[in-house]
Amino acid sequence: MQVTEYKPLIVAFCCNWCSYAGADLAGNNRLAYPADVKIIRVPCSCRVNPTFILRAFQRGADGVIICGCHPGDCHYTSGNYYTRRRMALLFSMLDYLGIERERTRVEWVSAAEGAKFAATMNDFVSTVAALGENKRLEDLRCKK
Amino acid sequence: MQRIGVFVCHCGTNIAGTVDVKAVAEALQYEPGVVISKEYQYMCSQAGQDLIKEAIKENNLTGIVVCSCSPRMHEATFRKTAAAAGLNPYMVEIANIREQCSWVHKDIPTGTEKAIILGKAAVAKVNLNAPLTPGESPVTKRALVIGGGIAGIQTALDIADAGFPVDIVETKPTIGGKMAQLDKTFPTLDCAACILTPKMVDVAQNDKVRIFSYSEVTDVSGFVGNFEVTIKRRARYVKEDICTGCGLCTEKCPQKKVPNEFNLGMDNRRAIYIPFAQAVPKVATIDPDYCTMLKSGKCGVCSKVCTVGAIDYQAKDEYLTEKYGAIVVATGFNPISMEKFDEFAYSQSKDVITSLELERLMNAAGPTGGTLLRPSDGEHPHTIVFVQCVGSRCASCAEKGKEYCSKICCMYTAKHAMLIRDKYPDTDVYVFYIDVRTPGKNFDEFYRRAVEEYGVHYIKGMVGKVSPEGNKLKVRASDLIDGKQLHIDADLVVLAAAIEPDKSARPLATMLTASMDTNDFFTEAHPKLRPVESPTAGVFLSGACQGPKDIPETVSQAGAAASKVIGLLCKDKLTGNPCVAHSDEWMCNGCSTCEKVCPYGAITYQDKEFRMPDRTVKVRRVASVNEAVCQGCGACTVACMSGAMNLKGFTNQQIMAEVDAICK
Amino acid sequence: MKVTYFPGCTLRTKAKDLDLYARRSAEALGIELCEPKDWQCCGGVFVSASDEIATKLSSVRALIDAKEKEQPIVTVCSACHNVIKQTNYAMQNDETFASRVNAYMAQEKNPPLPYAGEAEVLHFLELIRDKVGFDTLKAAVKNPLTGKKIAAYYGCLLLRPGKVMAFDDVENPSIIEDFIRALGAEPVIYPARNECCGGYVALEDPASAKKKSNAVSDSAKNHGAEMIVTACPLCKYNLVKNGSSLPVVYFTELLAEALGVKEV
Amino acid sequence: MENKNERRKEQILRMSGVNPKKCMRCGKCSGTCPSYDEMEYHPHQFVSMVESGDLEPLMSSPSIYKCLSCFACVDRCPRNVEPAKLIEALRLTVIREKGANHLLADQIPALLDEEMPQQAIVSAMRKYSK
Repeated sequence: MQVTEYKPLIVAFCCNWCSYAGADLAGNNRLAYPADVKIIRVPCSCRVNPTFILRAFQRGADGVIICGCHPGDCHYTSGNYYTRRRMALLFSMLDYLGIERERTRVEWVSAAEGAKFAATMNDFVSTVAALGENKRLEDLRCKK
Repeated sequence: MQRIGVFVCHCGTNIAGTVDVKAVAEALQYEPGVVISKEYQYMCSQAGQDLIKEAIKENNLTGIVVCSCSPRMHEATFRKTAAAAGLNPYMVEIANIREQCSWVHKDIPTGTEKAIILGKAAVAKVNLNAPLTPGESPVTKRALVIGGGIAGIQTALDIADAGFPVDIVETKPTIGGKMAQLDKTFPTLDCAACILTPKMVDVAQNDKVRIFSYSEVTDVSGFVGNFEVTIKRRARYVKEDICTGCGLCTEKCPQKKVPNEFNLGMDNRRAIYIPFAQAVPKVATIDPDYCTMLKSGKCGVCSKVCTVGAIDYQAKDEYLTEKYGAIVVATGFNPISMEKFDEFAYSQSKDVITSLELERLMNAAGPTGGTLLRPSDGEHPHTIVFVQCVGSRCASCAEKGKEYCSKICCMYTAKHAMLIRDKYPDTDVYVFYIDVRTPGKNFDEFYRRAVEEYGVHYIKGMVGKVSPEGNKLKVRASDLIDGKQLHIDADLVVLAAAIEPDKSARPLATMLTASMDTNDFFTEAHPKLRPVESPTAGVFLSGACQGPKDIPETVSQAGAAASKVIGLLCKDKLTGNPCVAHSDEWMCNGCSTCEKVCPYGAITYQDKEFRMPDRTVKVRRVASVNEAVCQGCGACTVACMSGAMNLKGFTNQQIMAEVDAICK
Repeated sequence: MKVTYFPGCTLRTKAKDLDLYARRSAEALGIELCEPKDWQCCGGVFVSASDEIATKLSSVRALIDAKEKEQPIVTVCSACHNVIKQTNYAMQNDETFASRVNAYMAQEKNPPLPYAGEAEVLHFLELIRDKVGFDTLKAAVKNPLTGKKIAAYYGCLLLRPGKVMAFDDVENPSIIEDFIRALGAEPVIYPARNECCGGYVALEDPASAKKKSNAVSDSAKNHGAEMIVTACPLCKYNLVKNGSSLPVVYFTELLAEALGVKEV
Repeated sequence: MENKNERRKEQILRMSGVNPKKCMRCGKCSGTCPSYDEMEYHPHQFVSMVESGDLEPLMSSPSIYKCLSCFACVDRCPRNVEPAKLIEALRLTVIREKGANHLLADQIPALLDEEMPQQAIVSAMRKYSK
């Protein structure tokens, strides 16, 4: 058996108006973060259905992070407030299921915060990497 | 099954430096649905775009994936390219392999591996894309301006000037707003009436503008380009089209003891009145709360003296419904109540007044004919104390006043102090301030003039208590620079009361589904880049309803709002964003959850008939999305418990497919 | 109506009038005053530091007594009212403080249930305003004090801190004026009515206290008052000792007089 | 030394529940204070000096005994800073730390007169002694 360095798989949902632009800015400024992070663009953080997160875990993701505009700055005025409340509920359910609380996170990153985006991702990846592989929800039948 | 083309861009070495683009193109070639996969130096160049167009035509592609820079950069470009080749522009997906891949990763294997995964996610998504067509809706070429102060007047004039009809709805019997009550304006000291009243006349004479005074908006439905608004025209008991405004009735009316709101209750008017000489429309109004005829049926003096027969005691409120393409909110502000600040003895002494009251006391048309006299005894005040920031800049936890700076007080107080020292040089004027805030053209110079040329005593510190003793107001205050407590025997104390949005704003915002902040100021669509638009399409903001503003700022914002309205009304049709929510009516259970989370009021319910498999017909309440109003945030899609609500362009299935592709 | 009545130590010694007339008036108004068993001095001042526990326990004991009897706790002395009301507020709003207090209370001989500020704390004036009603009081008046010009002196303790005491408008109160009107007299409004008499520095700095007291009595006099009415023994002492030119009386004395129960 | 001062400041802020950073330096507390003239340091200075950690001068000043605890500054402060609670916390700190009762029980009889209510004595003990 070959031993390879453990690489976590991270799914990041970024809202189109702030966080996705913040991620772009991190790129513009060449601020590195691990390639383990894969970004999915959504119009607003409130578009993220809890089932997407469950699906990601089922398929073997090790961590899921949702990034949106700062409270009060939502392009759609109140979307991120919904996100905050929904995710609080989801996270407590995940906790109940035994998924470590550190595997999920909601962060507010504005379009001007490229550095914050990179720092957040670095921190999240190392946190998740420390936890190791997420096996609690992984369903091997989903792996093709 | 889609026929998908993948186009991988080198972006010179920007991408190719850290991503093996050839390997990416090859890897994606075998993804489901992909029929062709190519790479090229610069996909966004003319040659690159031509390459895409040709590939679409040659291979009958139904969708394309471009692996390139951020979609925020070139999504629009590639959509146009696709459209030019006859493909629906929404069949294009971008894999961001520059900003979110090559630029943030260092070595080629890592970059390439991630680029392939991002490309696969985009392919997976495009497999589920469907052609989208933006909806179109017509535009009613008429604007509504709510509020007839300087903001509303300026907006209406500018819109009318561009040739569009405008209606102004004003709750008071006359337009003019707060500016009509002011004496002079800073920093030029022109007389407010001299610059406002010509505009009021302009607006009255403009045949594109209708003024509904003494009226209010009671209902709004529809959406951008197609609002339907109900306006309540309150009964004024005087026929507006007949009354000549001669004023005879207002002189003969025997009910003389009605507090005159135009002079802030500092003198009285009659029960039938014209608020001020230059009122527009210049017609009388009967105040039903005080008119003896209306209350007891005994009097009728005004009717007897009216030479044209304009009085109509039987008048009733009337409602009219109009269609508008755009709505401008210009509901303005009011000074806050001084009730919670009685350490300044506002309710205990007539000689403690607000700055707006001082404006009336200095105005030639005011209760004292322009001579500054104490309200209590009509004496000339010799020592006047101004208190700044009364109710402004209060901590929210202090549970009184407002958290924000009211912005206009520093300047109008400098104006008042200067005018008083100019007209009555024997007067001592003290201004207690926390900070003097004068950002604005010629503003600081103006304030310095008050200090240096007019000898106004500016004292850094705050008044703690005002005690009416005898005919003096004992003022106890701190002087922070000299480090002492001052005791001043003042004749008049003027409070710079914080300003707040008009009370009508909150219910109006609900009707318009326009958002407000916690202080009831209307929120702008973007604080920097879209300052005169509400996040609700077709609703625009003018003047102090959006935040504290002085006159020059209000006028410029009014003009800006007008230009936005004109830009909208110029269009014959509006094209929407096709990425909007859509409800599957067979799945919807009519629970109303989506309606509650929608920030735009885009979701309504209707009863629909469904033909069941057993040939019976079932009627059910289902959600329906107004595509012209929906902005596509997707809040409803997650709130929907039955899974009926979906977002076009970002469907549950598409996002799941991306998740799956990434987590493979 | 039965209420828990906390007289306070001063009412047992120097301010016997305040107490006596309160009892007679209450009886005339059909209110039964039930004294808590073994009540202790409230301490005279609420120490605002949140880590001061022991000094507030006597108030808590009185509050628990009222809670157990399901009665409001009523005081006539401004200082007792202030201390008890602030203690109750802290029990409601400061969790750390409340848990520490309850830990102390659990050591008592018959430990009570944990207390969380359930009792209603009323000043005698509030009792009249909110439970009896000034109209009822007016109807009960036998000897209206017609023609008397009376200055209400609130001082600090009844009103401040306004958020906690919630007694009346802090800067423009009206309860004692309404009370005076109900008794048939004429209230005199003067700006110093909510200023401090300097009571707490009467020992420490008598000159300072004199200055403050005189400002109050002078202001009342300048506004045409014939007497000053107060609810606080310390205010009364200060005003009188420092040479108030106006007589200073307790509100309960006026009340008893108007109700015709002053002399029995 | 530095650390002790920091700890002391933290303790004072915790006891009083005051956050001096909320102060906007308007001076209304000092404008309203009836004991201003008796004080060496005034309410607004208490707030800003505690904020900057300048505790020694305040703790050794007689000003801490001049506050009437009338709470006018607390009610009138537009920022809800509550200077009177800060002054009280400083006074308690002095009394607790130094064991230096400002008022000793045996001093009291000399200060008393016939009429003085218990309240004054009890509260003076509370305010000025441990």
